[in-house]
Amino acid sequence: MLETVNTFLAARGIYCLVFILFFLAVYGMITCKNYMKKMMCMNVMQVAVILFFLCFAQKRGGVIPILDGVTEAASGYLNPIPHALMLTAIVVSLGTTGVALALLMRMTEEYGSVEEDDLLSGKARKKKEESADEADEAEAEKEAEKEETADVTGKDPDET
Amino acid sequence: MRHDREVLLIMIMNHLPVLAVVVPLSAALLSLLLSRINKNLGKAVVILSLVFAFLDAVGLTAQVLQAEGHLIRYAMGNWDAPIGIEFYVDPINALLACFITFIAMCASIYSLSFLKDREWLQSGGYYTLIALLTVGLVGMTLTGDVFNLYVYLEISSLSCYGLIALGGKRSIPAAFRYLLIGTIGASFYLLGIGLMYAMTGSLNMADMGELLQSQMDNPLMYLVCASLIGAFGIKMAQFPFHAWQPDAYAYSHPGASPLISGAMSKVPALAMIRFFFFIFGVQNLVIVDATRLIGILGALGMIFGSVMALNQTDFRRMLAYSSVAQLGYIALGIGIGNLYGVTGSYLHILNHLFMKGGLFFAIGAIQYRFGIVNINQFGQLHKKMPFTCFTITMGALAMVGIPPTGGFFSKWYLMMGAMDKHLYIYMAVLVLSSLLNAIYFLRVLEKIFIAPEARLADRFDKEARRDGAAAKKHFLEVPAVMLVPIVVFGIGIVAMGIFNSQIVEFVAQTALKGVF
Amino acid sequence: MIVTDIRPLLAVAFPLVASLLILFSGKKPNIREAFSIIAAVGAAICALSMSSGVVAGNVYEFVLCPLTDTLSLTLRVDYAGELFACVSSFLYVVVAFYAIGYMRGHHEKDQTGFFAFFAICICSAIGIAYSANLLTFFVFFEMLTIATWPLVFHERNDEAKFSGRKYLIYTLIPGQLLLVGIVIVYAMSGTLDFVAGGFMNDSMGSKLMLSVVFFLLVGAGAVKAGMMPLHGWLPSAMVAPTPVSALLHAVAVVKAGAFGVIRIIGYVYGPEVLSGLKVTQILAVFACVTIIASSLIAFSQDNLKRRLAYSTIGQLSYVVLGACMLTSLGMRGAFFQIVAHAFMKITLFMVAGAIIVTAHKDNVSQMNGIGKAMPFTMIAFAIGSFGIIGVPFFNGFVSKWNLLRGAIQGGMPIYVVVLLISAMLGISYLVPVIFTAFFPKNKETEFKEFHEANPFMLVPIMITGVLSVVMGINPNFGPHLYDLATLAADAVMKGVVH
Amino acid sequence: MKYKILTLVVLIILCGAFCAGTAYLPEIGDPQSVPNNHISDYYIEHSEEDTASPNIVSGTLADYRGYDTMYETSVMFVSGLVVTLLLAVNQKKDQQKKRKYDVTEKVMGAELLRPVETSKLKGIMNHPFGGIIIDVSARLIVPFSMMYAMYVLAAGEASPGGGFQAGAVLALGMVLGRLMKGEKASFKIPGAVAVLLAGIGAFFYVFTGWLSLFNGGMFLEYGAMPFPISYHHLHEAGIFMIEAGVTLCVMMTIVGIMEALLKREDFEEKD
Repeated sequence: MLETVNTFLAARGIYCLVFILFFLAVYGMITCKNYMKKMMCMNVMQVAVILFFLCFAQKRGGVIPILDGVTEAASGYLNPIPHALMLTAIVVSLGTTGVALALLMRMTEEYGSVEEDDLLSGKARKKKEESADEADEAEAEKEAEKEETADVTGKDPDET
Repeated sequence: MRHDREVLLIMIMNHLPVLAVVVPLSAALLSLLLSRINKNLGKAVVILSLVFAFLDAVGLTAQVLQAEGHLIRYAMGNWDAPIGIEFYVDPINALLACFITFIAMCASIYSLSFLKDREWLQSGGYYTLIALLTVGLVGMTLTGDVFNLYVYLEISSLSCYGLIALGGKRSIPAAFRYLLIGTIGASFYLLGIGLMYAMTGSLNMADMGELLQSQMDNPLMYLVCASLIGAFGIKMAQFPFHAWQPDAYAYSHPGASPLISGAMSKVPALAMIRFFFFIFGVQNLVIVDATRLIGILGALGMIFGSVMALNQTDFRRMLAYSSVAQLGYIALGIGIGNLYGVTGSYLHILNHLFMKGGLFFAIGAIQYRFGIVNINQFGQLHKKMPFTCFTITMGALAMVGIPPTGGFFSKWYLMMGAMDKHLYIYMAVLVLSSLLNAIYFLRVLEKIFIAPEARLADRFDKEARRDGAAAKKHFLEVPAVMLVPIVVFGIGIVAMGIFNSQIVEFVAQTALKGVF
Repeated sequence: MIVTDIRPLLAVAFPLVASLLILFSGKKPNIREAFSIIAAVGAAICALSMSSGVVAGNVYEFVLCPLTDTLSLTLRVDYAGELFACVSSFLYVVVAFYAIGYMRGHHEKDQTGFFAFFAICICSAIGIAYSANLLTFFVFFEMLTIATWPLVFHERNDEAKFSGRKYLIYTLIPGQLLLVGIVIVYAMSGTLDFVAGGFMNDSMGSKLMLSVVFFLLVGAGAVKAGMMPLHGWLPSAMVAPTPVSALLHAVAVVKAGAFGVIRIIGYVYGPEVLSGLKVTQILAVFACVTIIASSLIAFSQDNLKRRLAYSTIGQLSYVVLGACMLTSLGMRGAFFQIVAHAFMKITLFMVAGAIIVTAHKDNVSQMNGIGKAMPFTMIAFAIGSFGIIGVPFFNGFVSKWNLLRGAIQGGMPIYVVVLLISAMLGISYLVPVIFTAFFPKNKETEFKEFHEANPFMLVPIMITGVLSVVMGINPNFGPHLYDLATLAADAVMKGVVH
Repeated sequence: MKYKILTLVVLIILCGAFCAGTAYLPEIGDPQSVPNNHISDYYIEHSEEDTASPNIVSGTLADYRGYDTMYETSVMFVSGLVVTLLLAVNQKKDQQKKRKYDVTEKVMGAELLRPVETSKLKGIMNHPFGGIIIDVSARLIVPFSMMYAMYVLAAGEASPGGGFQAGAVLALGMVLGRLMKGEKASFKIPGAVAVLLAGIGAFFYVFTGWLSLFNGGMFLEYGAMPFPISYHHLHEAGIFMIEAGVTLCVMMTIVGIMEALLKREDFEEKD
């Protein structure tokens, strides 16, 4: 039994680690209340996806994919496609993180805090003169969020 | 001189697919520089590029309808299919590209009045984001490469976050929340691509389609379908993943909200149709379960969206929740999964683009002139803004599905599809959802036509007081730049109803014939 | 034989185009009134000019545009369609004049919107008459529902708002069920074109399925026709100005519902299939209940317009009853009842409008001795009432007589009894009005001097009054409506030997 | 609290499903796995003569899938633009303008205006930072790092390198200089102009694509560019041009974001 586990882990252990990391990050994004923490979990998630893609590029005994005239056979070099794709994914994650940070800065300026509870209630506090639907709009959001995380149908629960 | 013009024309004609995307992209990248040189030059170039993109898309649709096999493949960098990236143009996505570029063109003209008194960085930057959003959306429709679709998805999402965040104080948290959930969607899409790449080794949709047919019983397909449903569900703001949508649509920049609400949620729907029907093929068991799940989510979304929209007083939030319901129609069409069902959902993609675009143009104009969005203050609005109320009425009737407008005919095809597969529950849900729509949309008409006059701070009076004699006389209800898109979309809603049979016959049936 | 002709399209297009022009000419009332009259006259000419051709046997058809991939918006003028279109377009001319007098006399506001939606209603009514398949029928049916709504809430006060909302609830829900029915019928039979004698047959589905779909289809028509359980919206719609009640709630909207029921019974299901199912008996029971109950309620209503509303509910159930008898004479009576009732009821409503505008009186109790002040109006009211009751030499009698013969021909004595009882009840709620008007019990009435309604209103009332008498004597007067009714009934009933 | 556990349960189920699915994924490192031999063999064998770059990854990145990279650069540009739009543009514009001039004294009714000394106007981020040691060491590091960046750009195809890395290193040089010298940094670009230049860099990439279009080739087909040099050199030139565009875009975006952050810091300073 232990030996089968070993071979499984050797062959596909990294995949499981990547998925665990991915869903850990998604859990972090949903549950922690501070928007800055949510943003960090988002980064962890993006890194997890990038790692997942790179798992396909590995070849036992492969050389980095730069033609050095020594190894001739194609199977000698690592698979270049995932690396090329993940360069784009890294730049995209940089872009989204940059925009997220800018939004966070504006949020701290406008609302004074990045805690989700202050933000939602903050909206109500600052907008006392606004109509009452402000408060139940926050409830509607919470209840909508509860509702969708409630039904379990093989997909990721959404985050608010 | 005539010779070069001819050469140029030939060059344009046989590079239509790529020009539809590259011309707005180049205009976007240069718009900052041009608006630094002269404030209006940047805006003009972006609007001209969007006009060109629209004409290009129309030419592309005409070309693809005559092309043999109704298909045009354009290999980037002359590397053919599985090696390089290619555009895979068939009648369905060419026509959607036309509609997207049309609404983008109208939105760019419409937001001229919102950006009149801004200095060059803001107006140039705004127009760059509009152009890049259009590039992303048109690219996502036309591309034939799976990873290329991810990059277009990211470009359109990023510029969408920017456009929403420009919408003032309350749009910042909305944009942030949309950014987080959108990234979850994009990451799930990357997971889906990774799994598909692991199974087939190629990134080209057509090539991947053939390779997948033999591996349909591989349990990985369940994971692929789950992640794709998750990814496109989030981007479409379908029922369980819609929490970001009401704030994002409601508080986004009024000039860009028609484009965001009209086109942004439709393109992932078409991508979902492309994946589940064109690449995977609906006869495999796994896919039948997946489409049935989408159908169920769609049905729930229709009811949930309409119920939530009932108790909204902010007209934009009500429209946002009604978008969740209308997306439910599209998902229902995919869920039904036969020729009529998918025709209905495709037709509803086009109809909803017109309906929602028109309604958001109208509410943007009301916000511009009176600065109000609460429907209780809409009393006797038709006396002051007749054309805007005409579009709101047409949009409302189309949403409810009254025959002369387009909304009815997509509901007709959905019901035909449901009837062929004896899914009576879906027909009941369709009827219930149209009645719920009727309640809250006709209530808006009631508030406009019946409610007593509401005292509103009129922008024109403020200008008159401020400029005194210099204020120019307003004989139109809103500046002409805003009025033209509103009237065009009002008429477009009815035109969609009358010309829907041409759309269905030439576009949907020809392209979908091969699939079912 | 089929003749492609532009006139059906013109008849529908005239009011539609006029409504747009009216909307744009809001500032200049005279031009606006001119547009609505031109539209009315144009539509009437197109409709009436085709009646002789239709009686001679040829069918005018015009394919407007393809609606869905297989169905197209086709207008076809057959017997029944021509009958209903002639009635509604001719009466539109009459009411167009009347409305101008009423709206000016009553100093109504928002007249532009009123005339525009009035024209759209008539356009959809004529469209319903000329629709060649169920989908075109549904398109115009929904247009009619939505176009009538602004007319109902025209007063723009709370009561108007709630009656408008009530009207929408009553008509939209069955409208959607009608759509479901149409889809199921299209899936079962593969075609939606109206065929005299029906295109459905028993092999298309189980008995239960056919019955359920029948009620889905008939429901929408029954609501519009004011069948008893679903009649709630009609009396509360009386809050609308009288021209609306006159033309729409006596002729266009209500008749469209009854016409829809006849189309489904005669042209979709057909007598053979229906005689197999028990559905028409159930519908006939509802019709009889409606006839009796509405007359009783009408008796107790003091407000004249609400009394006439309940009488309309009763009279329209005659049409449904005639259709459900599934006999050629009964069907002929039903078709002619559409014509007869239209002329009579429009006279009564116009009279009520004239009394409201000139004498500012709504309730019957306030009207004693009004005959002295408004003799001509009250004489027209008397003519209309006698017609409704079914006194010979009035057009009401012609249709009731055919209904009675149809009931006997179909071997259903119960219907004969119901028809006679309803005639008696008719007397009970109409004749007292005439007596209070001409022979007031207490002499000192406030109406001393002669104070007639202004000619714009009086002339239309006289025209329809005289016509209902003339039609009583010679039902084929003008566009041979009686021949159309007989031909339509025989076409529907050709299969069934009775 | 309740729905926290619920999300945990849902995610654990999903994670279990995905981990179970890994059993069907190809073994890591196995050369015969499907992704390793469907297309990647073509790339490895033909990269040399097709794209004239021994580094297969940058060959795929710049040539085979050059279209993706074009959009990647635009994503870079968009994020820089959005950050600048959000942070650098401050609605409270007018109050800043008023303070440009201090009224010193009234002479015969006309106020003598003396321009406010700019550094007082700006926040602390604009004063020179750190002592002499940092100043001197920076003077040593910056030039060499910039030189190295140019090398990375030029030799992108042969060795692991390319536009993105070169742009980042170049930007570091400028950022270091800017932070060090504050206002008086020699190479100081205002935020808006930096984003503008990033746009131009990204456009340069698209422009190389346009070139082959006019010469009868497909979009981004380096072989069809109108320069009179051999196919091999054409590809090299093409890759170098797009790498240069990418470098400019990346450098300017990073500088733009930095300027936006500094400017934002000024607004907070005075509010």
